[in-house]
Amino acid sequence: MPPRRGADRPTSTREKPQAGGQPSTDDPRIILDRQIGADLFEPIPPYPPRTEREGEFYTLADGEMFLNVGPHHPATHGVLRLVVKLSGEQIVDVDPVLGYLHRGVEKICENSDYYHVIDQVDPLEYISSLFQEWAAVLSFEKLMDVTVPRRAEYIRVLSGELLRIASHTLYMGFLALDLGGLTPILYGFIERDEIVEMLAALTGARMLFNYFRIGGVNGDLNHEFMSRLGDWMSRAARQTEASAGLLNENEIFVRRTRGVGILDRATALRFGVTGGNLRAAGVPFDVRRAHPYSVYPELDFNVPTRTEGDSLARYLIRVDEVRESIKIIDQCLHNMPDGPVMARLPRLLRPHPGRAWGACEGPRGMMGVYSISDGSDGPFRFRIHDPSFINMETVPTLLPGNLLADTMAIVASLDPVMGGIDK
Amino acid sequence: MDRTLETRLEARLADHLRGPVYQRHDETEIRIEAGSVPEVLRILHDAVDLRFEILADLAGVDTGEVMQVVYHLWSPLTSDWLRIIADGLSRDDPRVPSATFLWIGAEWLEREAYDMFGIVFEGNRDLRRIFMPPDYTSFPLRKDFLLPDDAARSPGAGVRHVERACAPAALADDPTAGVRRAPAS
Amino acid sequence: MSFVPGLGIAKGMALTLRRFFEPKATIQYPETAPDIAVRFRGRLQLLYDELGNLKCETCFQCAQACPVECIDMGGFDTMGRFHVHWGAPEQYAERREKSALRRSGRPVPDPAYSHFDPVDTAVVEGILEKYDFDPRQMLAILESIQRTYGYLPVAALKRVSQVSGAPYALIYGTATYYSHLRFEKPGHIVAVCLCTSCLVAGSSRIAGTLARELGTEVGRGSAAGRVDLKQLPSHVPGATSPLVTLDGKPQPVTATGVAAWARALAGRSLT
Amino acid sequence: MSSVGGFVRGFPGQFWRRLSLQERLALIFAPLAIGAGVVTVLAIVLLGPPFLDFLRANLPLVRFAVAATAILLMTVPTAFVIIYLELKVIARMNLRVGPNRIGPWGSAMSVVHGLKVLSKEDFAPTGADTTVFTLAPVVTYMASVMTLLVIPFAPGLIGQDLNIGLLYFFAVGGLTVLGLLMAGWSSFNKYSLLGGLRSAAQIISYEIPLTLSVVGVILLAGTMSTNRIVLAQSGSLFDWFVFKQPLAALVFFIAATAEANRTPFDMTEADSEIVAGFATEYSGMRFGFFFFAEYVNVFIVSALAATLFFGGWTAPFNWPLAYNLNWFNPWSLGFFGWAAIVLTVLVIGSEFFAVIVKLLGGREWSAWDAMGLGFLIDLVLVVGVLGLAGFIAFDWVQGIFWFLVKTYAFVFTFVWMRATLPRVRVDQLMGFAWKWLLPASLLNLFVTATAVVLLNR
Repeated sequence: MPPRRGADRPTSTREKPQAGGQPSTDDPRIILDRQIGADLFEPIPPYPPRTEREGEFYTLADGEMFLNVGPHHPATHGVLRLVVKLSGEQIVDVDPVLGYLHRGVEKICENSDYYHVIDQVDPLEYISSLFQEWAAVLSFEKLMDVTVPRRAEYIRVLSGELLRIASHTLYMGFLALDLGGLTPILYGFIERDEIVEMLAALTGARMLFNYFRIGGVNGDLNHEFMSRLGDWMSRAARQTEASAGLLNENEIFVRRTRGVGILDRATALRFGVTGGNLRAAGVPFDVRRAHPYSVYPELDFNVPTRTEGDSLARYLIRVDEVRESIKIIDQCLHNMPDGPVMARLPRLLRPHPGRAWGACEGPRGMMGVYSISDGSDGPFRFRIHDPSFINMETVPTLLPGNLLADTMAIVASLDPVMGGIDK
Repeated sequence: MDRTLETRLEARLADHLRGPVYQRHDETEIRIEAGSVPEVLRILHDAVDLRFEILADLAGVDTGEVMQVVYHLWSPLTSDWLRIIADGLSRDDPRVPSATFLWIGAEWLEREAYDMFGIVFEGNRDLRRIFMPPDYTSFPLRKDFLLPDDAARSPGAGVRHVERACAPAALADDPTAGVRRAPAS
Repeated sequence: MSFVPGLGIAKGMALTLRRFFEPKATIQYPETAPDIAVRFRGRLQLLYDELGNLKCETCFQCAQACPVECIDMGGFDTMGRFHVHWGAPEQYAERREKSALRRSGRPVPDPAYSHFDPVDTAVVEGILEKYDFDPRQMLAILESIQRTYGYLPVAALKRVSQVSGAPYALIYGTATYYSHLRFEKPGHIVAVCLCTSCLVAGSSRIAGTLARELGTEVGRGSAAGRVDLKQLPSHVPGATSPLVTLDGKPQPVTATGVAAWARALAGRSLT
Repeated sequence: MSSVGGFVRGFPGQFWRRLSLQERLALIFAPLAIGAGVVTVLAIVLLGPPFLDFLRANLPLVRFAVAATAILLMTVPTAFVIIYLELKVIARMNLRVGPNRIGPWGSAMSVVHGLKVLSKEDFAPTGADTTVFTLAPVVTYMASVMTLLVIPFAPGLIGQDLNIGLLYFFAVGGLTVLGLLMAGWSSFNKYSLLGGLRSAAQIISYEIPLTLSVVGVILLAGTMSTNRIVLAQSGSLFDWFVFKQPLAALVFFIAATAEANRTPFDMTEADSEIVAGFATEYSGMRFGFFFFAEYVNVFIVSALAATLFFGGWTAPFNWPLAYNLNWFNPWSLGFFGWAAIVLTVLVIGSEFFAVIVKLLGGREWSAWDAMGLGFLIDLVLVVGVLGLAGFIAFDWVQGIFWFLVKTYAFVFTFVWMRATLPRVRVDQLMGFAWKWLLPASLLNLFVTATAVVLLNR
């Protein structure tokens, strides 16, 4: 057990005012009653600070107050809890508290075999499940030296880009919702629902598709999917433009997001932020191009980048990416090769001991999986790198100096998904 | 697979490498001592012919015998992922220099590794549990992690955050401290 | 953001006003059923054939594929035998014993062999050793196991599954596919002598009747696996033809009475 | 309890325990009812005539009391209508269907909302200042209802025609913020506190451009009485002040949006920032009061906008045909005559339409359904005919019609904005008020004053 830091710091702000005369008790309920009116409504943890950072955060200067945003707040995505230190409506400091959704997926995956891992990782970023599967499958295929049929790769790209569009439309909606606009979220959900129904026709599930397999995909394209896809593609571009047009030029929206929560290039790189948030800061890092992993080298699309790095840039990057994804889907449909969709694999997968890192570009950034095999039928170590985790890490840097009203605007513009952050 | 990367790495990090540079698929892997992590990362980040700018991942690993810390880096100059394995940490008191001096983003990744493996990253300014409750006494992703016993041992079993008024430091000594008892009537 | 102030807002208002009159996306569920994709696997159910029989063949594939191992099933397989698949804990214990031990040092409970007739599974290890734990040679493995025990003890199959790592469903499927593999100890051994004198006395017809009545062939176990029909290697000296032995004892069976005798035998052995 | 127990244990208890519940209730309440009845009769007999004299003596008071009661009662259905409108319109703009289960086209939805709010548990959080906490919604609600007193619904149909009507309006309307502030302060919650303070800052800074934008109208009309302002705009469409004071109308509309805490200025209950603002800790009917007050505010603001800039109850054009029903004395028929007429019209009409429905609908219409629908159609038709007649005959019916049309056009605009626009940030809100609205209203005031002076000379 490593020694805990700062355990010996004085607990200055944490003295419970004991009502005079009453015997001291360790019954939490009685303690609770005595705290009422004192600091029960302060989110100060009832133990000495574990680190210097925690200590200085939980000590109030005069004129400052704590505000618990979440875990049950109308605008937190999932169960995120932000302890915000305010002076007036100005944010002084933020301490995100994670772990309300921690399921220990990595441990579960280490105790199941390679087939089962694929749908154990599905609920991580439940908005875009295919990408976790993709990362896991990539790393497993590297472990087992499996080559995937081209048709399977194309189907993966097709479904993946569809899901990327679904995720981005939802992102726009949620951003608008956190800025107080009621309508875009519903347009986003309507569009997402079309895509999700489509994918249900392909994969058999609406949300947690357990579709990718080691060495291919589970099931070929079918007529229902293709007809729905064609029907959607005929109006996808127009629909997206319309939904985006509700916000793109809206003065209020632009004023709310322009110049707010600026994540500049250097900081983004030092944080290791990936995905749209990094591209909004001007770094053209997109795993699909920077480190091609599927048939992406054969496809023609460009990586939109912006230089402002504020919430508006992050939003507009998503809008551009939707357009690019529509282009990619079009190309996939046009040069979709024939052939099998699964490589021939033994029934029992037992790769040789080794290590492999597979990474793919999810809607929120680089989704990576590092798996170690010890020659048994399941991964010995299964490490999931989730982009939302790093995006959330930038929040304590972005928020201070802004107003409380900007909290959710900035957090939403970073597009976190707590299911992925808390693993 | 990028052969030139191998030569470049050997040229730059000759005296830090433990064992040869290992390459497979599009991954290049080097093993180093835990102590030499800062220099190696600094060189990889700054050297003009390496420029590994993006920290893709930082993972702790418990092989059963030793602990490892695994860094994945990306550079615009090569088509390979670079994997750095800081090997040979003792399982009793695993300690590694922190990578936060290069990548602030490593802070939470290291917090997670500490939370899951108990690896102490020296120099991380905010090394506390990130997923598990603050009074949690053991490290879930270790291979000797025993779930049922642990649940029994954890003083926070079923007790809410507000209701507990004792420091994790105290818990380490007396695991039963802070367990909710019947109200003294 | 347009340069004319308020233009963007006006555009947005125009859009919403247009949407005000557009057809709505809501699906009024109970009135209009949503069109659910054909491949949609949101609902798990057991299928029945047109005669109302359960189509499930107890192949355990579903229990094997279930990621959270929540399926705990039992049922009659194609050969009319009842089998039970023990649920998640045994799954972990049996299939993952070694790996679980290696991974977490968790004390793994004893494999649930108490469910079966206790057999010494050390032999199984030897056999697997011989086939170097390769699930692809499952048929040969199973045959040698049956040669050892005279049948396939389920305990042995579980052992095979756990040691070789092959899913139990795979082993079980192989074992049920080949009709010369059986899961039960043979109850009685009926032997027919086919020597010349017995043939003259019509033992071939007797053998045919026995096979028909017992639902098997000469040299096979019966369907229920309880009676084995064999050919006597040689005529027992001093026995009358046609010679039929039950567990080695000659039986007074004639070509006419054999059918009744066999039925009686089947009935008796069924009890 | 002890006394009752003693009573039950005593001798009468024997007799009491033999009774059933209804009998006990009857035994308790029958005497009370009888007593109350006797007292009432006595009161009427003894005090009736002098009371009537008293009423006759000061009619204005009576008229005021009646008007106040009517307005107070009017607010609830108004709120219901606007809530339903909001639900339905926003839903349709979101490509949803909206409430469609309860009542025809879900029109009973808001009523059910009200009942739900009524039936909910109503608690105060630990540490709240209960008195203030309870008073706050009442203050808000009363403040917004009192402003209705000076809204002219139709010629002669106004709560009280004060000659300082507008001044009264803004003075009383300003009280709303007091309630919000009380709520934010008393409910021991940081979100509520932020919401209350925000509302205070917002309403104080928007009162000024609001009032200044109205001053132009006052100058033109030469009076502060809302009724006379409406009269000053009577005539045709182009006498409306919106054409003489376009800038003032714009400023007024924006400021009024903020005054009513409507999107995009709904800082006070910005749900994505401060959970529900001042109403975070409220539940049950206390929350219901706030909820109603918000929608009553929407109605009031729309009504005032219609009154000041869109000619209130005056028709946009001169209504050509008009005949008076003065020859018709409703009392001449007497009660039974009226009853006979109503019955014949309703019964015969319903039967007639029921037959038609049955004939057209065929099998699937049972007799009862057909009669029900027939009755509905007949009712609608009768009401329509009467309304049309009244519209043509009585100018106050006309007035109400035009007034409601204009007001609800504004209400629709508010709802429409809520369905479209995101929320502005609080500092941008303030900046907008002080940097843009205030100078604009001052400019407007200056120009108007100059014009009035020049023209009058």
